[in-house]
Formats: sequence, C-alpha cells, structure tokens
Amino acid sequence: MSEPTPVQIKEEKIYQTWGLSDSEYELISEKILGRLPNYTETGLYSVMWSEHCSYKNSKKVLRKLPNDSSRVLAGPGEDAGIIDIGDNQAVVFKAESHNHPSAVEPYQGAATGVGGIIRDIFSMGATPIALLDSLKFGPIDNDQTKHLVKEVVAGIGGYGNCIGIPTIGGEITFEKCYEKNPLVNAMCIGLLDNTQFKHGQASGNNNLIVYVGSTTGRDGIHGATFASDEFSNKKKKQRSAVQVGNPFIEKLLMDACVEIIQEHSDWILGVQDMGAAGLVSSTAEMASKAQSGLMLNLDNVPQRESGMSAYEMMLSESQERMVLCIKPEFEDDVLDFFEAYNLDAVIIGKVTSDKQYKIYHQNKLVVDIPIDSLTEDVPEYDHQGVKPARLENNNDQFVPEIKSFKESWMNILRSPSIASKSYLYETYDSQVKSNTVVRPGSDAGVVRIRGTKKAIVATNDSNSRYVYVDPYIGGQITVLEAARNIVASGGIPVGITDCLNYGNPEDPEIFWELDQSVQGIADVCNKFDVPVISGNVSLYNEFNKEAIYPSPMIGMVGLIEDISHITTSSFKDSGDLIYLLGN
Amino acid sequence: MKFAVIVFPGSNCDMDLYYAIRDGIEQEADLVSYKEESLDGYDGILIPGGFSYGDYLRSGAIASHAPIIKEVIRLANEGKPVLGICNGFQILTEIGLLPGTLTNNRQNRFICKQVELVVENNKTIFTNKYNLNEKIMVPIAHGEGRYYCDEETLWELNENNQVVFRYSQDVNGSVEEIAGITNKQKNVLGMMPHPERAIESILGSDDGLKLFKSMLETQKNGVQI
Amino acid sequence: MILVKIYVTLKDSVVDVQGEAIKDATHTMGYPGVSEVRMGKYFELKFDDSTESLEKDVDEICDGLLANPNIESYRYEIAEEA
Amino acid sequence: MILVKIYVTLKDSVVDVQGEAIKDATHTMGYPGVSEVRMGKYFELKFDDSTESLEKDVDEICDGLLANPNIESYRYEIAEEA
Ligand SMILES: Nc1ncnc2c1ncn2[C@@H]1O[C@H](COP(=O)(O)OP(=O)(O)O)[C@@H](O)[C@H]1O
Repeated sequence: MSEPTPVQIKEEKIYQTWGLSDSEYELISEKILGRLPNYTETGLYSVMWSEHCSYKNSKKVLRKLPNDSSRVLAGPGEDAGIIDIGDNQAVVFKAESHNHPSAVEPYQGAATGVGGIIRDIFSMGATPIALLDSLKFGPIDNDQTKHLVKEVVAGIGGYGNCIGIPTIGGEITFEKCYEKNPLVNAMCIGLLDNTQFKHGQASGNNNLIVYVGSTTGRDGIHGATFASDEFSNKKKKQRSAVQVGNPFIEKLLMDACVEIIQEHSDWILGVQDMGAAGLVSSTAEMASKAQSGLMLNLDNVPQRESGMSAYEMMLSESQERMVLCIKPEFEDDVLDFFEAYNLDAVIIGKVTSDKQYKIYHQNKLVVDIPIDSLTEDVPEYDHQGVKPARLENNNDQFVPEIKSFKESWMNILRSPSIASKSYLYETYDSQVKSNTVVRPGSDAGVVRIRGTKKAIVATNDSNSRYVYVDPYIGGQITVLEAARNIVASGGIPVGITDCLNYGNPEDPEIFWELDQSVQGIADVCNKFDVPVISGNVSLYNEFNKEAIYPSPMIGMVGLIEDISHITTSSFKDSGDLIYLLGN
Repeated sequence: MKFAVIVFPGSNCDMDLYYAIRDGIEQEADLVSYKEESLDGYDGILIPGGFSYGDYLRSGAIASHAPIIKEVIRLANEGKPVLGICNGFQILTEIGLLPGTLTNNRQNRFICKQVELVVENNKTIFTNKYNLNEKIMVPIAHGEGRYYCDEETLWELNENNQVVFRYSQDVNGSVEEIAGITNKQKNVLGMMPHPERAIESILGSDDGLKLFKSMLETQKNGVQI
Repeated sequence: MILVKIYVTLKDSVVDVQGEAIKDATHTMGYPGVSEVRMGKYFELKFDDSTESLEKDVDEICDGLLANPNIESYRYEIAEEA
Repeated sequence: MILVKIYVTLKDSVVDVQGEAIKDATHTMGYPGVSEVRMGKYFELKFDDSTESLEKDVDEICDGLLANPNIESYRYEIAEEA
C-alpha cells in the first residue's frame, strides 16, 4: 500500500475523512508547520485534535466545574484525580465512557472500557480497589437490546472478575433514545498508600522512554476519532479492527506498575497508559506536560502484525500497554523488573530538549513536528447554545392518572429501570479482596480500608429524563441524588468524577443542554464544596441524527471515617419505625 | 503454624487468603511463587481462588503445569494439609489430587453471592470445629463451579465420606449439590465457596473462620480424626 | 438428521489472548517446537431432516449467534446422518 | 511448518450447558429445526518442521493441557504447510 502524498492529502481533502476540518488543516499546514503535513503527521493531528483527545468543543463548558478543595492533591490533567483521606492515604478515581466501541462490539467494547479505566488508576501508582459502571440501553423488549445487555454485562464482569477488582455498584437504565447508541461508562477507584504520586511526565534530556505490555497490532486505529463520530445506518461498514481485552496481562501490568512506582520511584519519572490514540497520545502528552521533546524509534515497538506503517503503529489502540519515562542509569533494572513479571518491556525512545516530536521508522524520519502543537495548539470552539424548541411554551404539565394504587405500584416495580438488577450484578465479583462491606443492591457500594477504621463509599448516578426535561435542574438533581446515596450510606462526599454523554455539540440545542446541565452540576458542587477531580466527555452520541437524552453521569466518592457508621438501605427488623424526612 | 499461599500469574485471591491466615487465625503465611520448586518448611499449603493465567482455555488448566505443582503433589502425598479454594479446587482436580471436574455453571454465567452450605463431614482436619450438618453462610464467586464426576466416582465419594460441604440448594448444577470434597486420605480439600471471604461479620459472615481454626487445632493438638 | 460441523476462528488481525497463554504453557511443558497456537470454537448442530434452506439457516445462525462477525470468521461442513 | 488441527468435544455423558443455551437461542431466532447443539473447542497449533515425534507430542499436549480427560475427548489432523 502506498501512502497518499502530502499534496494528495491536501487536494483530495483526505484529512476530512479523518475528522479534520478545512480550517484545522490550514492551521496545521500554514501556521504550525509552514509546509504540508505528510500522511503520518496528518494522522497524528487528526486523532490528537479529535474531541475525544482534545475536548475542543467542551473545554469552555468544563471550566465551569470546580476542581479544588482542601482535600484535592491532583485534579483534572492527570490520568486520574487524587483526594486526600488522611493518614498519608489518598483515593484516586476516574470514570471513562466506552460508548461507541460497545455499540459496535459489546463484549469487547465494555471489557476494554473497564481495562482502560483501571490503567488510568494504576498508572498513578494507586492500587485499584473498586469498580462501578453506569449503563444505558434501549427498551429491553427486543432481542437486539437483550443481546447488547447480555454482552456488555458479560464483558464488564469478564474483565473485572478476572483481574480481581470488586465491582461494588453501578446503575442501569432502559430508555428508547439509547436503542442504537447505548452508553457504557466505567469508573475505577484506587488507593494510594503514600501521597507521593507520579505525574504522567516525560522530562529530562536523554531520559528513556519504555514501552511495556502487549504487542501492537492494527486494532482500533482511529478509535478516538471514531469515538467522536455519529452513528447512522449508512456508516455500518465503518469498523476498524476491534480491540480485544486481555485481563490476564493487565493483572500482571497492574501489579508490576504499582510495585515499580511504590518501591522504585527513584527509577522513574513518569508513567502513562496507552489509551485512546495509543502511542501518540500517551507520549505526546507526557512530553508536552514536561516541556520536553521526544524521539521515538518505531522499529523497537513490539509488533504483532507484519508490515505495519508508522501511521498504524502510532494510532493503534491495542490494549494493555503502558509507557514509562525512566532514568538511563536504571535501564537494566527496569527491563529486568518487568521480565520477572513475564512482561515485554523495551526502550523505544528518549527525551530531547528541542520540544520536537521526531519519529523514526525503518531508519527514516517520518514525523518531525512541534510536540506542543498536538496538545496545546488545538483550536477551542466556542459554541453558542440555543434553548431547545421542545422546552419553549411547554406549560402543560404531565399529570399522572392513577386508577389503582396497587396496579401503579406493581407497574413501577415491574419497569425494567426500577426492578431489581441482581440478575446482572450477581455476575460481577463484588467481594474479591475481602474488603467489600456493602455490595451492589444498596444505595452505594462500600469498601473498607484494611488496617484502618475508614471506608470508601461510591455511587454512579444519572437521570437523563430529568436532564432532558430541564437540563439545569436535571444537572443539579444528578449531583444531589449521588450525594444522598453517599450520605445515606454513612459517608461524607469528598469528590466527583463524571462522564458527560451528549449528542453533537455543533447542534446549538445540544450545546445548550450540555452547557446548562454542567452549570447545574457546577452550582451544586460549589454549594457542597465537592470538587470534580476527573472525568470524561463523550459527544456525538447520535443515530441517524437523533441524539440521546443529555446524560451526565456523576460518579461520587465519599469517606466514611468509622466503619461502624455504615448504614444500608434495607429494612432490618419487623417492628422498627419508619420515618419520612424532608418534604 | 506456617502456611504457603501459592501465587500463580494472575492469581487474585492470594491476598484474601493471606489475610485470613494472618488476621483471622493469627498465624504465619508466605506468598510463594509458582516458580518455586520447594515447599519445605510449610505446615499447610493453600491454593487461592479467583483466577490464574486468566483462566484461559479452562479454569486451572494452565496453572496445573507450573513448576510448584510437583511439590504440591509431593506434600499432599506426604499427608500435609492442602486446601484449594475455587480456582484452587479447579487446579486440584486438574492435577488429579481430587477426583472429578469443575465445569460451567448450569446457568452458563458467573455467579457471586452468599450461599448456605451444610457441613457433611466434621471429622476432617478442615472441619473439626463445625458441628455435623451445621449450616454456614459462605460466598461463592465462580463461572466454572459445577462439580461433575461419573457415577462410580460419586459412589466412592459418598462411600468414603469425602463430601465435606454441600449447598443447601442447587446453586450451579453440581452433582448432588457438592460444594467441597476431600481426597480419600482427607488431607486435601477442594471447595468452590470462599471461606476466606467469610471470616469477619462486617463482610457478611464469619462462618468460614472455623475452617482455618480447624486446621490450626489439628496441627496443635494432633486431633485424631 | 443432518449434522453440521461449524468451525469458528478469530480473524488473523485479532489478538488471540488465550492462544498466546496456551502457547507459553506448551513451552513450559517442554514442547518448544510449538510456534503458534490459535484457539477457536467448534460446534456440532443437528437439524431435523425436514429443514429446508439448510445452508441459509446455518449462515444466519453463524452470523447472528455462533460467530462474532467483528472478530471471527467461520466455515462449516454438512454431513448427512442416520 | 506443520499445522495440527485439534478438536476437543465434551463427552456425551456431560451436560453441555453452553450448547443448550445456544440451542434455545436458535429456536428464539426462528430455527426450530435445530434439535441438538454441542459446543467444543478447536485449536490450530503450528510446529517447527524439526519437531520429531510429532504425534506423541500432540497426544501429550492434548491429554495434559487442551482436553480434560474426565469430561472431554479429542481428535486431530496433521497438515503439512508452506
Ligand atoms: N467532564 C470532565 N470533568 C472533569 N474533568 C474532566 C472531564 N473530562 C475530562 N476531564 C479531565 O481531563 C483530563 C483528560 O481527560 P482524558 O483525555 O479523558 O484522559 P485520558 O485520555 O488521559 O484518560 C483528565 O484529567 C480528566 O480527568
């Protein structure tokens, strides 16, 4: 296969098919490079400038969210945020969406979503202690949805059970708008036993870049741009090779990374997971944060398939891979360390001081661009929202007509979004590690911190119907619901991660929903002094131009100071009194 | 009493078992790598649950070829107590220390929940602290936990009192609700439920604690079974 | 009774995580000559003799159920049986 | 390179829960003619040409690893390859 030339890319507007707009392409070729980018370079820009990696459409909105409190040790900008819980311990957590991959390939999409969020946690040196997930599907009355639910749930369990992290909570909703665009959001919480953590940075001239983990194949190329794309009937064929999760390798990778960060922190400068946009995203972010340049030699990258191009290697989303930046004098120590874990580790490059991103492949320099241009020069779009027409002149309130209380009551209990989910969550190992005090089925899951009186309580909540009806109030309600779940379990909310799932932000009405609901979330966070320390944005959740309901998911974490304060939602004994609090 | 907890690549309940020994019965436990070739100096061998090698191919199949296995077999044959929980049970059947096979649950999915077990034999080094027919609550967490064996093996198991735990109800399609069995000599126990997850009431049950206490008791007082 | 034997294999581009673990195990067992292992599924389906449009049915069952077209391919053989 | 294709199937006496679930699913899909489904495993192993005692090795790998003799049986075919 011969790659299109820079001139062809420009004239045939090939960059458009990868998601770059004309003005973005012009900015790259005229302002940033002063020349036409080649095939590989264009690929790097298209993926790094996608919404998934750059948040170019949502950054402005995200700035509304408070991200600081007296407990915050690290906020957005790292693989995950960190909250101090006293006694030289901290919790690290983040949520991530894997909506599009799960729609295309439900089992592997959900499994690799779980795998990815776990890597974000252990790349900080934290030991993962709990998983949660938030799922949204179409009505469960058709075979296709049943299949999706079955596969997604199996994928989440398959990965989490195998790696040995308890799934302690989550939520699942069925609603027409998710029929063709299901939502799969996963959250992971980790514990740092020492509040010294590693930033994901690649700094210091001549320090080495190490690649650890699975081999690189052609899987998931353009996954990040794909994640920022809408679905429609027509595009059925748009399928890159599916990523397949390998929880066994991830378990080895997790144990090794936590150990090397905690026991050998003098060897390493930074650790980052290769998630969306794999090698390019991880290395460029690490170097850019450290104000360094980077030189990579792709011939050293462990490859699973033959004849891979530089473009394919840089964009591959093969799973279970990590990048480390280490000091050169510890090269042998690091390689031997991973060898003992049966993990492949190789040196693929080094840090430079010229702030350029230089990539060699088969002895040719195939990329030579300013590294900051991938992460810092992304245009930020300032969309204008317009209140959706459906919310104007909508004064007729829906008044439910209740003929028989008993019947209505039964109907409510019977509705899939309300009925017990035990059939699903019993397929998740909720107890492994022997710390789970409250398993799925109560308001929130609780894991105790061994050796202390403390416990961590966590919940995932969203109610997109409310947000659809009133984005601002719906956003507020979402945070409030999560907070109630934490408090009702005996905890004090200490932090939030979120997944903001919406339709196409270029549609002013959808942008308005995003903007307003985030405002609602932010206002409650400020009132409660609960910071949003990490999160993820998933836009373009549409099928044939029909967007999903605006669906912000709040993952809230609380601290329980004393495990004797834990409360669960079930009634305990006959004869106990029942009180109703509030209006 | 000094225990070895065997750790295979991908083992994930090794620490649970380690804490059950250290905190539950306040004894010594070492995590011993699958690469080791000697288990000298240990009074009991514990093979943890969860997964090993991702449980790829078939639960326990790949682990059964690890270097340490020869030693596990040697100690078992010498009469040392060997306990395999969940994945450990699967490994013990794969290496032939216990008869039968664990295969996919009748429901064809993973099941994690608290179940009730009946102690069918309390005259073993693992169960002497329980009453006969005592009902205990212990969690299960497995996808391949359906015990299967042929008629002849089943007859022998019953004849020799090798069935130590049964589920009170059918939970996964196991023959005769078998949840845990020993070898003929009764020094090797394999069970699918997780007693190491049931040693503190705050985690839902402490009914599993007596199992570890039984092992300790036997070691200390040489209880003749 | 018609017996159909169906073989489902992972596409070459998809990493076979189980196959790799099995390959390593064969080496541990002392068979270094094993250079690749791929693991797939094998199904035997019996159809009533009265089944019309057998091949169409088998294709649909494979596409919709037995194989995951995103990552797997399949082939089959039809054998008449007593 | 020698290619060995190995088929592992559950013994008839063992209930095939996966097979039964698949059978039910084929009926739901509208193929009532499927009267039985058995699910097994299919492996492709590549051996170096230099491998001596190939059949012995394959038997040992099957007995010791790929199949569980308590519940499964296996058969295989050997094919030379470029
Ligand atoms: N909705 C959000 N709210 C708060 N922080 C967010 C949100 N979305 C993303 N972030 C933060 O922005 C940073 C970059 O996010 P992301 O690109 O998803 O991380 P990565 O790709 O490295 O896993 C992270 O620190 C993340 O926590």
